[in-house]
Amino acid sequence: MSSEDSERGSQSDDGERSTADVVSDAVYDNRWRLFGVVATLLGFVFVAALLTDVPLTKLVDIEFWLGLPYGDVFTVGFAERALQAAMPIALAAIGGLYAEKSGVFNIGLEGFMIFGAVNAAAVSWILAGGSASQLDLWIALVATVLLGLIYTAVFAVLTIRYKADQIVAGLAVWFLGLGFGPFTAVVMWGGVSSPPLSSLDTVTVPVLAEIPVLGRLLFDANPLLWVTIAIVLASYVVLYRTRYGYWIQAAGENPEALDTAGVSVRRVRYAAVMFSGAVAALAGGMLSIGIGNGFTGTGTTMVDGRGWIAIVAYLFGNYNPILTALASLLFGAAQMLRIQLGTIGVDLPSSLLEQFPYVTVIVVLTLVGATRVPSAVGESYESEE
Amino acid sequence: MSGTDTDDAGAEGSSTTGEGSSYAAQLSGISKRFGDVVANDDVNLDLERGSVHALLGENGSGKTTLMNVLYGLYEQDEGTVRVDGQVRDFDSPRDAIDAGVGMIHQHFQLVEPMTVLQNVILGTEPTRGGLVDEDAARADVEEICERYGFDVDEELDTPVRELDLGAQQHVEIVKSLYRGAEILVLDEPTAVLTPQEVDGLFEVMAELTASGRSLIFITHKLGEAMEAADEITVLRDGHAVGTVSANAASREELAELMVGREVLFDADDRTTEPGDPVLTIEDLQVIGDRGRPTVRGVDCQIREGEILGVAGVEGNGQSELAESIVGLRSVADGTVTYEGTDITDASRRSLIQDGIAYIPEDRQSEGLVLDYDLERNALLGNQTVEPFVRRGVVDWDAVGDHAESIVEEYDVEPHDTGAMAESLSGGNQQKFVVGREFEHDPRAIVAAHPTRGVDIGSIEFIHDRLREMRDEGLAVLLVSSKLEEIQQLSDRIAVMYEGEFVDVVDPGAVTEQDLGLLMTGNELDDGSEPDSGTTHGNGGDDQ
Amino acid sequence: LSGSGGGDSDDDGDGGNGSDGGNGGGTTNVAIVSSSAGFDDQAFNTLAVEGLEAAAEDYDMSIQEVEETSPSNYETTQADLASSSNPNYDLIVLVGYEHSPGLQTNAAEYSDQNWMLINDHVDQPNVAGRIWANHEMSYLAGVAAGTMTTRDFSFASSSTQSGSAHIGFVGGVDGPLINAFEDAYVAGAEWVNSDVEVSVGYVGNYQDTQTATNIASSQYDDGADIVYQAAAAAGEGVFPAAQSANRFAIGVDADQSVTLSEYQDVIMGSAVKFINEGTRSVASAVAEGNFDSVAGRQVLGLEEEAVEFVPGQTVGEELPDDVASNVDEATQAIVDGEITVPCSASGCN
Amino acid sequence: MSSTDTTPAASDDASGDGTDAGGDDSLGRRALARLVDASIFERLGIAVASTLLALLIGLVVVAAAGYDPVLFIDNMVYGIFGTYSVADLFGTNNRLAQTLRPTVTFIITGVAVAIAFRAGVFNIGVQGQFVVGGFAAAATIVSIAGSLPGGAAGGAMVIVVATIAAIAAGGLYAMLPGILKAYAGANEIITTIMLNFVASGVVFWLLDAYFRPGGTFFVRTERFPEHVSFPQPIFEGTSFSVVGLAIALLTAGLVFWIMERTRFGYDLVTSGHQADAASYSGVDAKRTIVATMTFSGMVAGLAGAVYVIMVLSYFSDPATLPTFGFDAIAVSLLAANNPLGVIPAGLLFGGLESGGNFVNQSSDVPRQLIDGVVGLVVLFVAAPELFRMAGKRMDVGGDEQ
Ligand SMILES: Nc1ncnc2c1ncn2[C@@H]1O[C@H](COP(=O)(O)OP(=O)(O)OP(=O)(O)O)[C@@H](O)[C@H]1O
Ligand SMILES: Nc1ncnc2c1ncn2[C@@H]1O[C@H](COP(=O)(O)OP(=O)(O)OP(=O)(O)O)[C@@H](O)[C@H]1O
Ligand SMILES: [Mg+2]
Ligand SMILES: [Mg+2]
Repeated sequence: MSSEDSERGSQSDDGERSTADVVSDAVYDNRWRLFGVVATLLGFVFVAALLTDVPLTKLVDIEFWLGLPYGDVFTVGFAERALQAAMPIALAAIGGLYAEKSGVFNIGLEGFMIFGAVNAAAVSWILAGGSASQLDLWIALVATVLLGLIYTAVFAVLTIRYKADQIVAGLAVWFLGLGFGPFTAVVMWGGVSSPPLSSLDTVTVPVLAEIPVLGRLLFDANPLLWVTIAIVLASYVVLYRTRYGYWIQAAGENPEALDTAGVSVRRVRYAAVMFSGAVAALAGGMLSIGIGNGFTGTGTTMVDGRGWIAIVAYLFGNYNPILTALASLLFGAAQMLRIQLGTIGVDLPSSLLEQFPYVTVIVVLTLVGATRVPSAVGESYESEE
Repeated sequence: MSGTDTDDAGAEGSSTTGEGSSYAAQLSGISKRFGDVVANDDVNLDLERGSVHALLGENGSGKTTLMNVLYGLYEQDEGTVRVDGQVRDFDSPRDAIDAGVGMIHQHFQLVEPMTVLQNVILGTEPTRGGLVDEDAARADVEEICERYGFDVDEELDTPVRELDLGAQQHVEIVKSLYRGAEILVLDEPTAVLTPQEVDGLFEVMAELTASGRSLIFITHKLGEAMEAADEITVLRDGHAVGTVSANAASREELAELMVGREVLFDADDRTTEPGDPVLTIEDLQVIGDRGRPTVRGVDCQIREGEILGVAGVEGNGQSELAESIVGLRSVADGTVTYEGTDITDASRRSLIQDGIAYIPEDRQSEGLVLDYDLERNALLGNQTVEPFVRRGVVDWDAVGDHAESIVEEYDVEPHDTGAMAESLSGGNQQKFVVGREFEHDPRAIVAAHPTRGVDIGSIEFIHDRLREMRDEGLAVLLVSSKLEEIQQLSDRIAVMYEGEFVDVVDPGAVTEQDLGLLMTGNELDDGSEPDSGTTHGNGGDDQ
Repeated sequence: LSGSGGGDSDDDGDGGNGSDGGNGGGTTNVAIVSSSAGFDDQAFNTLAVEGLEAAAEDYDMSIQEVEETSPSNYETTQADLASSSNPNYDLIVLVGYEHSPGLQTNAAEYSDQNWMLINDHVDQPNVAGRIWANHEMSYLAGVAAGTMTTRDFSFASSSTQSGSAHIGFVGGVDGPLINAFEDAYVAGAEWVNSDVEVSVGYVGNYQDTQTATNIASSQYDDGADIVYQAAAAAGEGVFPAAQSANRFAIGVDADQSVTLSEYQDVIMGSAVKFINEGTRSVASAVAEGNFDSVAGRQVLGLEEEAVEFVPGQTVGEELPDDVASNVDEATQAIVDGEITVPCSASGCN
Repeated sequence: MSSTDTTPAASDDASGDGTDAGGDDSLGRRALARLVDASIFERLGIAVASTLLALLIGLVVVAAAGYDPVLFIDNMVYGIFGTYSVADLFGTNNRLAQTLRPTVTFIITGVAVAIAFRAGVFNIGVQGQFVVGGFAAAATIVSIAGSLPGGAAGGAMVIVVATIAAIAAGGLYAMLPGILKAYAGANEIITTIMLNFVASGVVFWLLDAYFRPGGTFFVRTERFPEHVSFPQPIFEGTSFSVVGLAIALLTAGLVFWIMERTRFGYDLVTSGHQADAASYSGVDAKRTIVATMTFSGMVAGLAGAVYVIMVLSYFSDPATLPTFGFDAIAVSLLAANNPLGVIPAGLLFGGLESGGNFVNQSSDVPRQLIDGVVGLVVLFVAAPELFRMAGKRMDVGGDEQ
């Protein structure tokens, strides 16, 4: 089973292989996922057309497909935006991945992201009102991460120390986020949304930025892109190459084995869960002051389900940080593709097109098969007397 | 730190501190109670350095508890634990490990998706520049395997879940050695092993003692105790009822000590002659879990009133054969006929109704729902059987009575149908499963390892029942890795190797050695062991 | 204490008479229930509250804001407020058509209660329905955009290219309400410039500012000079996109070059509707004791000067005159019925 | 685990390994095991304690934010019971109805979740199935109500048909992820979450394209005719009907009976505990997964029908519906996935909902603060141990043994 293989491969390989190899392998192992994505896209346009009045003859007509202005669709800007859309999802997903690998299902990612978003906005506002300097913003982001740690510490104590049901507690965090997130805004700004706030400037690396496409994508980008990439790679290395990574996996698969090996399962889980909260908070802060311009607290808030997508992303990425990042990118790209189509005038009802990423996931999972959840997830662990 | 370092450190440790006594460990006057259950009562055990000390006893006699005390898992109520002559009070396994005590539990402590190497070094990973230094670790582990002749060094990068139980057990031992264990406790290590694997284990044990390590070896099996141990301590109801030296002891004597009464090892005294075929299997082919054909063209007949024993090294298709007959595994090719009707693709449920009983090889994950009480477990497999279920509705009173009768007739401890299956000892769990299946009043029985991990008293009992059933004219297919058992019970023995019946022999006409040869395919191609990599463990027992 | 009254709520209905009787002084109690977007949508909810607050400055008026974002609760929320006797509300303002199914029952059920319904109407004597002509103001936004996209205009760091006639539209939910904005906007642009290209994108909700930014960026990338947003709170995301693309945007509902002054440099203008004026007048009437004078359905459009296109605070000054002239011309033509704007105040076909 | 980690399907609906099930179904099992050993009374106590603690913390926040905590409590209590004296609990006030109205939906959706979790199938898609069911009911009503006779009889007929349609729709919509899990090994946690989004989007589109009445922008169906509604012997004019409550209680009771007393129930629950033991006993694992999901979805669909008929009387943009399907997970787990336990649990959530609404209507405390306090209640309810701290350490079923 390809997904299994990829995971196993990356665990057992001998350290000689570069990340590039890992990624290419990952891509190969997951060729079915990729195939599924493409297949779904086509099938989707088809169905959407069926449901609307676009003549099907047009869709079966090769000319039509060849005729599409792909150049206008797959622009550098498209890639840029896809990356940006993927960043917060990837970060939160990495966090969730760590928590779950260690045996704690953090279904509260969405909530932690909301808190992160509002806290980042609040801190930067306290620091400098609407016109925060770049430094202020970075300070705010750091503060957000710290606050995230505190919030998840509570969650961790409840789920680990007091054996709170992880799913209910996670849902509770979501409710708390939806409630206290906007409420914080009300206290700060008198409304559930913040006024416009400044966000991080894109940083241009002199020479490298000249590289044709990659240059603009990677070296003329929001610095948080680099942070995200760094975190993704680091979390991959930590998980599969360091003892802490081993412990995290053991804690999630067979805590007893870890315990009899003399490592405190609880400590490992605390660390993993708090990490998940910290990065989720960062992901939220990214939305409100990193790449976005302030917090919006109406409805489901500006986070708007990204935390849920993150969970799907890491399950989809089979708990492999790199695959997870790619899965997040898939979501970002899918969403941006819908937008591009609209921009160039392909007029399909977007209430249907919006479903594309979700349906993709379902189809791909059906093609790829199981995602193996760590055995001990959801199970609180108590070492014998 | 690396395996060898600890080895040396450990060795020194014992030589310096060890001068204190010739005993590696001494348990004196240990008592341990669980509520009103007295698991250990004033037990003494002295472990000679560099020797194997067998701990013999029936289920629930207190063996595991005693060892859990030594390993720091339980705190004794009374008594003292000495290691290397010094009184120790372990609060956790970690302390015990640091003091050089290692324990291989009945249920292995392995992280299935992680590789062998990662499992061995878990918790004591050597690191270079923050990263785990797998190469250094690999070297050390390979050296250990080298020294004691473990074969897992080929498998270091294989996820543990892909190893069979024998190999997993080796991983556990290597793990303890890597952590520098001087004293090794093995809790019923042979319960899940094939004869060949058992021999291998005994060789390893010899190596270990030769290198100055001291072993405690828990078992139900007299033969093993006498073969592998220097001294044997027998526990009964939490008391140490005697310690004898292995070569001085006799089977009968030990058995009597264990059970507290005389045990007769009767040969088979069959009365009836086999009748018409009940199960007919033709060119049966089955695909295993790893997508490879594991049963490759088996032909045989099981007749009324006969027990057909299937001998073989585990992983040669016996499990798949049994499962496909009882309808738990789909048949790739060939046919199974039951009393004239083709049941090749029949569902388990319909076969239950047709009266084909199945004693699964894994009581813990299949035979019982561990967090149901015995009453609810009594319905397992009876969901379509009147009077327990009528028109889809369960009659719990009927089920309850049924449970009562099983517990009574098969002497399941505790005599309480309200007890959780989980809290029963494996032996009693097995008795309950056997009872439930036999009470189906079946016409054919497929029994897989019906006495695995069960104590002598229960074994005797289960064997008798099987014979009764046979004499009542049932057809019995018996799969077991205990050759002794196969020979005692079978009317014919089919030897299975790499998915085929290489021979069908008369139990009277062959010795265990002959069987052992056949089982390892010796007549086909000389001496080549079946590749253990392709075999996979029957899980559950290690859960 | 709230409890005291609840017990005998049934006969409080006539307490609603307060609207007639209570005028002679005493406090006028007004409750306002939000739409599912909530009060801080920077759109009609916000404006409706503003209007009431304005009225509260002229009269002795107390305002109870009830934010209820799940329409399934509206029917009971309405009933609870109508039957409340502490206070006994003289007017209940309901923001958004999501309230109409519930009000169909409650207006009859609580016939003495005065209701104001925004963006829809229920045909009962005790209901004042006010519907703003989103399509008309959007048409004007289209006219302005259509005019500017073929000009070489620059302000601060932003500019438009005369070469291309290309504009954009960012909507909230791809449903009939916003479709009306879109259709009218497109029509307005085409009225000026028949071969103008319009890129269209929908956020899918009214709060995901990030997606709004991405849509706008995509459209600017594709060559759009000006993007008009009709996505309530999410729409704010369009303006930073305009800033980083050095293009322009058009605000909606309120003059967003004022409410979001941070973006003044890119907000060319806004399509505004004076919902605040609507709620103010109705609330005042109630305070005066003559609700009847304001009851009934009113469509408020260009003719009533209830909607218009206002140039941005700073960019506005610099805009070439033909923007203003085209807008005025179109306005006149619409009022005179020479132009028929696609869609109506109550739907498209 | 011979069955667990080797084949995709198996490794997904794992738990082959007896006591310590791998695979995501262990989530369901652990979730169940978590609260399972708390007695009914203890759990009630826990619920009360956590509610009080949450309210306490909520009050601190309320006070800190400068609102009147006393009034808050006062409103909350009044909002839930509509009175301060048990005497006129059933008096003319309709607050109690406001409490029971959401309770009905919480109970039915909670039961839907309980079914799946009991069988170790992790159905996070109850919200989507609820939406689909509600839509099916509404669509049926608006399409056939006209062509059938009016009056109570006609109304009843329409309601029955619509309810059947909803149950079927919900069941089918849940069957899909069931099939994908059973036969393709697709993780149902993911597929059901995805299908929630899809349901919302597609139903919105259908409403807009085929059901929206002319002359309104509001994406919704026509309002149902008067006669298509539950009779209201008491609490009239409150969009709560005792009939709805009766349906909820009957559903809970029936499902309980099915689980405890029928073969189907035994097979289902056994699969949840130990899939291998189930198949050993002749249960077809794959079919049971599909059956479970379908059963769960049917109940969710029923919830949708009861909701639109009793509460809404029309159907509109699913995105604006309350998140009953998610709250239901909390409700069910709070009740240890016991269909009967779901009743008090649903009542608790109903009370919080109604109390919150009242506070929102009658004070200037921001809605979001109230939602937050509700979140706190759920959080503490999730952690019974917190309230068992008085020394007593109990070994919970889900733990290592
Ligand atoms: N954790 C426990 N809780 C309660 N009672 C226990 C526990 N462990 C052991 N006991 C009791 O102590 C007695 C001895 O148990 P123990 O596990 O030592 O038996 P054993 O010799 O290992 O049996 P077996 O041969 O089946 O392993 C049993 O009768 C059992 O009832
Ligand atoms: N959690 C528990 N609670 C109560 N008793 C227990 C518990 N765990 C084990 N025991 C008791 O410990 C005794 C031995 O348990 P154990 O699991 O070691 O049996 P076993 O070794 O599997 O039996 P066998 O040797 O036949 O396989 C049993 O009698 C059982 O009653
Ligand atoms: Mg044992
Ligand atoms: Mg034991």
